[in-house]
Amino acid sequence: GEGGSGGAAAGDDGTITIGFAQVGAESGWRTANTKSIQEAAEAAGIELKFSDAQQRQENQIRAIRSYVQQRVDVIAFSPVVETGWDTVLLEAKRANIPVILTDRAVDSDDTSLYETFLGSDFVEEGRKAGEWLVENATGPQKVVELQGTTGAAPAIDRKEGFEEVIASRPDIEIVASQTGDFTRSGGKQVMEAFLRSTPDIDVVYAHNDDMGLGAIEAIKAAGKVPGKDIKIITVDAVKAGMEALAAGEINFIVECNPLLGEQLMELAKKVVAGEEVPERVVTEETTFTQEEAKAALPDRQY
Amino acid sequence: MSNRRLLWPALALVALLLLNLVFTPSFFALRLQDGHLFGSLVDILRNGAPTLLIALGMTLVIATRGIDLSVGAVAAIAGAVACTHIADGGGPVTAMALALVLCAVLGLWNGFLVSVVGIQPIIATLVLMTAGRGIAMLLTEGQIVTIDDDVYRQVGAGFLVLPIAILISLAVLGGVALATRRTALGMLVESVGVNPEASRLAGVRARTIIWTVYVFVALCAGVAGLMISSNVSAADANNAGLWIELDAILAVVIGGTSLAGGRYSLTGTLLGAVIIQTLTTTVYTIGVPPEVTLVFKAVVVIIVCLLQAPRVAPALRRAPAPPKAEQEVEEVAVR
Amino acid sequence: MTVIAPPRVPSRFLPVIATFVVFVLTFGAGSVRYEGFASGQIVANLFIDNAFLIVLAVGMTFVILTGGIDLSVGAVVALSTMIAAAALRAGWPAWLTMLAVLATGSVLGLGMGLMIHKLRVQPFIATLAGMFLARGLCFVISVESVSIKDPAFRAIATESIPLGDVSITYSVVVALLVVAFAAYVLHLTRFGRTVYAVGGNESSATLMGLAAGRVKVGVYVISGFCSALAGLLFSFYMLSGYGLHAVGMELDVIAAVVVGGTLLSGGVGYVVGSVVGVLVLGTVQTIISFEGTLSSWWTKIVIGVLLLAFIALQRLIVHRQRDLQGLSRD
Amino acid sequence: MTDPTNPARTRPGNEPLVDLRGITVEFPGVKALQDVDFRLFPGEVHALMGENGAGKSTLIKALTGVHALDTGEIHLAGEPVSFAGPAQAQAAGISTVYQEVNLCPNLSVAENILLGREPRRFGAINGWAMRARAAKLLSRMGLTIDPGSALGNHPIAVQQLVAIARAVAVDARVLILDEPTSSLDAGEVAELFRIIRVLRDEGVAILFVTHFLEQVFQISDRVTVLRNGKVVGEHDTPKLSRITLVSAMLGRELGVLAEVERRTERRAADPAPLLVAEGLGRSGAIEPFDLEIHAGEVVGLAGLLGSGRTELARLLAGADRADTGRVLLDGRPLRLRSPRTALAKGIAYSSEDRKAEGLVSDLTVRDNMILAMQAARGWARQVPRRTADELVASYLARLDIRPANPDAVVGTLSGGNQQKVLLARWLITRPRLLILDEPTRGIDVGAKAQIQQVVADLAADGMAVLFISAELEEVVRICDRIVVLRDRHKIAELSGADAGVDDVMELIASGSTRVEVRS
Ligand SMILES: Nc1ncnc2c1ncn2[C@@H]1O[C@H](COP(=O)(O)OP(=O)(O)OP(=O)(O)O)[C@@H](O)[C@H]1O
Ligand SMILES: Nc1ncnc2c1ncn2[C@@H]1O[C@H](COP(=O)(O)OP(=O)(O)OP(=O)(O)O)[C@@H](O)[C@H]1O
Ligand SMILES: [Mg+2]
Ligand SMILES: [Mg+2]
Repeated sequence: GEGGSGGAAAGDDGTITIGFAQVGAESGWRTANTKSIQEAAEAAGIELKFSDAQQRQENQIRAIRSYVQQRVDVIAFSPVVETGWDTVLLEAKRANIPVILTDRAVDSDDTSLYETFLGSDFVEEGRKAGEWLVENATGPQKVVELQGTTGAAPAIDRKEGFEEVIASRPDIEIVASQTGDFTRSGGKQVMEAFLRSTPDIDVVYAHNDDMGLGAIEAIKAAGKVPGKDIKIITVDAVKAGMEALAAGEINFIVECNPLLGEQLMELAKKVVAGEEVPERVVTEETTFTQEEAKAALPDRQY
Repeated sequence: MSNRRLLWPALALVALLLLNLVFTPSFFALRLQDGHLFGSLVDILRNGAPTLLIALGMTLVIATRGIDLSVGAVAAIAGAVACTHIADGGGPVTAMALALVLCAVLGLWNGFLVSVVGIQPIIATLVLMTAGRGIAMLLTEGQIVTIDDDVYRQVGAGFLVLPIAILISLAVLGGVALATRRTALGMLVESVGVNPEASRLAGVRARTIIWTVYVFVALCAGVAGLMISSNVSAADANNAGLWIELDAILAVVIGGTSLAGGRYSLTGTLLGAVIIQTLTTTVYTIGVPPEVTLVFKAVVVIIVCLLQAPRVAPALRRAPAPPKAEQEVEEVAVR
Repeated sequence: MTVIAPPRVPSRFLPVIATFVVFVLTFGAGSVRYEGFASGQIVANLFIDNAFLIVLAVGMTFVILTGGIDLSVGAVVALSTMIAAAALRAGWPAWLTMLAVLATGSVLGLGMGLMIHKLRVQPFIATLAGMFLARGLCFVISVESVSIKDPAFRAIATESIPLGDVSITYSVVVALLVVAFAAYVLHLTRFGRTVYAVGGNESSATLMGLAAGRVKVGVYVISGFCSALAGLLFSFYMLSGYGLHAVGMELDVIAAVVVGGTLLSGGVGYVVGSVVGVLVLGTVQTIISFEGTLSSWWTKIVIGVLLLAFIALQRLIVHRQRDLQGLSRD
Repeated sequence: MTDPTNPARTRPGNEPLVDLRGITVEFPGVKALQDVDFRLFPGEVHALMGENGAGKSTLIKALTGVHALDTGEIHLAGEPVSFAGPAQAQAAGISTVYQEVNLCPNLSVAENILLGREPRRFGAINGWAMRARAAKLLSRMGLTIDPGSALGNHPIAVQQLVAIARAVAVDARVLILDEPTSSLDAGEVAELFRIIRVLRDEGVAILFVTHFLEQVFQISDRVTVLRNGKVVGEHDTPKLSRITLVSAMLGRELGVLAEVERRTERRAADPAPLLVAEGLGRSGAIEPFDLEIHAGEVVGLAGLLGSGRTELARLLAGADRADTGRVLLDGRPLRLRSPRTALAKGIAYSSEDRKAEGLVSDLTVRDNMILAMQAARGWARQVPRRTADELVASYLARLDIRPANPDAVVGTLSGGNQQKVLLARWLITRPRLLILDEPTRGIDVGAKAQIQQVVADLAADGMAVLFISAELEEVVRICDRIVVLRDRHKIAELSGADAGVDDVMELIASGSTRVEVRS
């Protein structure tokens, strides 16, 4: 197609070429993220080279390396993991290609390797979830936690933030915690088992909407009412989650906004133009209660 | 002989169940509510139904000396087709029919690559394993398609006293058992698996048989995919049936069927699938921390395999009785 | 009594040659289609980005040649990176860390080999259990990814060796040495010939008085060692240890070995073939990143289609040649 | 069992090299060996005789550590030994060729001969020296094949010779040959015996199993006879008569020999040919040939190793596709696309390599017997269990297969009994033309007579039979017409009346002149 060959286009005709190495398409959230970036690039008249790493860091590194080879103007990527980027980022730096991180930071002592980091703060998301519970809980609470994929960064951080906040309330206790792999089936199966092994669960804290939705199915099948008998808190705010929230089956959702395409394109333009950009740009994110969801739902994009 | 081989896996299953009982005293409790049977054991069977179904098909494929890695992707495609069709306003029955027809076509494709083109099964099906997930995602455009349809929900989450998923799987098990005993399929499948050249010279239509088993496993995967997506009323192209091929193969092998083809055991596969699901449930109920889940699984799998291993099992059996007595027992068993 | 005339190309080399031809063709196609594709550095990058896969494929070739399979390799790679990262973080010297990693991999391989040989557990299960175990151990060490700050590791990772106008890394050198050594072992030592014999017919090999048992255990030790070594190369590549590294890599490796002309039933195949197999899969990746406009799902579909195209083309070439030489029986 | 006063028990001036005492080996349901005593002296050729399933191969496997002993002990040169596997037996100087060819088809001929003792230089295998050495060993066996070629591309007889070459390549104290001659022709056998004699004179102890009585008398010094897993006699060969030997093996006084040697009477064949091959051929396998086969007739194929008999048979059976010529069945052209189409038209082919191309080793005797019949009916119409049981039972009895257990796994049967199971499979399909490639390979005298009688009976009932055997006497005895092949050419056709062994031999040997005799 037209994007077949990159070339050092920036100087000549003014088009900016940006190479974006996406993690994969492992969730609805990620797909929304990809779509947002593609649409924003189109709107901003930026040529986008996109690659999907199929959730594998080595593929991402490979893609970044090929962007260096193709001499794009800006490289952007969502790191699969924090660690292990130094070598390839150094190559980009040597080739004088600026790098923008999205979604997650990298764990490197050398901050000159990238220009800026645009994305959410997963620990903060966990904290927000915890705060809502601390504020709205009366009396002792038995919480079960549906973790994301073992070892995945959002899982680790959302757990950390949540635990940090509820530590202030000794009567709120996490009685069981298990991974549901960020999937609905996982959430449902784990919740089923919890409902049998742990009596009187008060609250479910799910690391994403999908697991929360799976848990709702399990709770219903066990003859209880989700949102009433058992409160549910989730993170993400994808459409299906928002609908469940509006329907009263989820009690609280912390937003994790995938729509950072526009912000990314802005940053890319500034970086190419040599303007100063802040080291950390946090995406605008909010939280939703049931009422807020009802109000917000009609004009949600994803 | 084969029953003896299954003895140890069966005991391992009992041990796992007892372990659960220690942590959850009500583990074996079953109760009837609104005409539905509930209980942990029912949960295990229901959640294990897709794996069992796929493992049944896989048993036959493995008996022909093949393997099918694409079942997870096929399951995802089935769910994606059905859910997108329903989401677009289609009826649930046509949706399911459409999904199964497509799965049969995918099975034909795998069978074609293996039996006509002659590509090694693991690679032939790897193609669809990779591309299939892409196709499923193409259908759903990478989104999780959520639907709300009561008829569709029945497949994975409905009840006829017992969960319908269990009934379907057991019916397929019965059907396969009947089909392989009452027709010559079982014997021909084994003979193609053990010695393809001798079978060819004996006039066996090896190609047709291989083709049949790949279509059958794809259909099993399709039904399993419908169950998985129906269970959560959504199609998740990326995660539905992820790694289920490994579980299914594991179930088959724990059940005593050799990957080298030939003799197989459907009862063994049933046992294997139940063990695997029980293991998963056990991890959840006894509260194994997620970070040691895999180690726990590994240990159980190793123990089951060791118990069943041809070299160990006789040694264990022999320990209490002197070898001569053992021979006598076997002699009686043979007659 | 007739003497069989030596065929022009021994038919057992055909699959390897076919794979190589297919590789060259694809690479050519890539060069025509994408600007900047036909550079030496792209070829060098193929090796740099796939050095660990090459090492894994070598180990896997040994195993598959005996008719076995090793599903644990990806997990052992992850475990190796984890052990390396954790040990370095704990202040171990680099050499000791490397030794520990290699020893762990070999011991795991030994364990699986003994299970397979002594207890007659099927390789598929024994190594699947090994996969669970290795992956599980990663998380026991640490759930999070651990970055490697050790200067020695960093130096090895970042330093490049210039070769004219392209440059390669030390990992590539290691990988190529492993390939050379493996080829030597397979073709010029008794151990290697016994590997082929066991794959050809295990019971015959035993009746011929060969050390079939030792070889069967040995190949898993080799594969374990190679996995650990690949894990080290991977940790140079990533400079981090993580339990989710290399998920599903075992399938890539098996695919590479089989694409390289090795039969899963054992007894037929070459390490060189496996290396070409790795390069073929690497080229697919490179083409996809050069294409640059594929959505996630089209990426998967294209990988599948390219894989199929490779195999179909390879079979075609092999069949053509076989027919020309009058070797086919059917 | 053994008579201690038997003079053959003691050989003055010599200690036994191998001494088995009270050996018992049991398999589930079968006592393969019971309290067997056996002695092998240096410098002797000792024939081990017995019916199919008598326990000969088991004795050999027990001696070389393949099977564990249930009771008894083994002494080698006076020392008690116990081998954990063939490798240890080999290290102790016992070199063995087991009954079925046990080599690696994927490796080259040279490697198969020298695997485990390859010539090395600086620690690395010296491929060149290896091939040279292998070529020398092969030429000693009278084989001129390329040592670098893959073993699997050679016919079973060549593989058997390679296995023997491997066994004699080492300086062994004991050489064990389990039915080494079962698919060799007379020339190859003579070659082998020459080598055996040389080794014997060098003082090697040789244990030799065969079902050919002539060979026993030709080469052996002593004979031990096994029956149902027990030793029933140990004899010095020169003092032994054939009748004594046969009745010892069979356990009854029988006129089998007379029966075997009786030439089956001629039959009047149908005048219209059942099958006609016109210019049928396949490049690289067999030159175009013409052939007619009539119903009720037994046609033999004679020729040396590699003369193309198997190739000819495979073309007629649809196992390989012809690239020239055509086949007419009942005067109508027939396209033989696969063995399946041939079977559908009533052409059954029993291949010479029962292990690789015949039996499905993990299945039961019943399944193996009805496989072809079932395949013809398709998978949906299972042969009714009762029909299957009746058929299987009748063939178990008719061919005297032991154990007569339809549920036995066929791989555990003795070699000869496996061959009979395979024969039963084809007979069950009631073919019009039965092609038998080495059907009597590894079959004992009694059973051989039985099979020959079965063939004669079938022909009398109107079946056409194409019979291939390396044993020329057998071909001459039972065939109405003999087709002679040399170097993949059909060179002659003799009618039964004027064909004697010598006539056929002469034709085969008659180098350049190509006689074309038409019937
Ligand atoms: N692995 C086994 N499992 C069970 N039974 C066996 C096994 N091997 C041999 N047998 C049985 O042991 C008996 C002796 O068999 P063996 O092979 O020693 O006979 P043989 O004398 O060599 O016969 P043949 O002349 O046909 O080769 C047979 O009844 C056979 O079925
Ligand atoms: N002694 C030999 N030396 C070299 N090649 C041989 C020899 N014997 C057979 N071959 C090879 O065997 C093949 C043909 O064998 P084929 O099976 O047709 O022989 P056959 O007449 O059926 O012999 P038999 O069945 O007795 O082994 C050819 O490839 C030929 O080169
Ligand atoms: Mg025998
Ligand atoms: Mg032949």
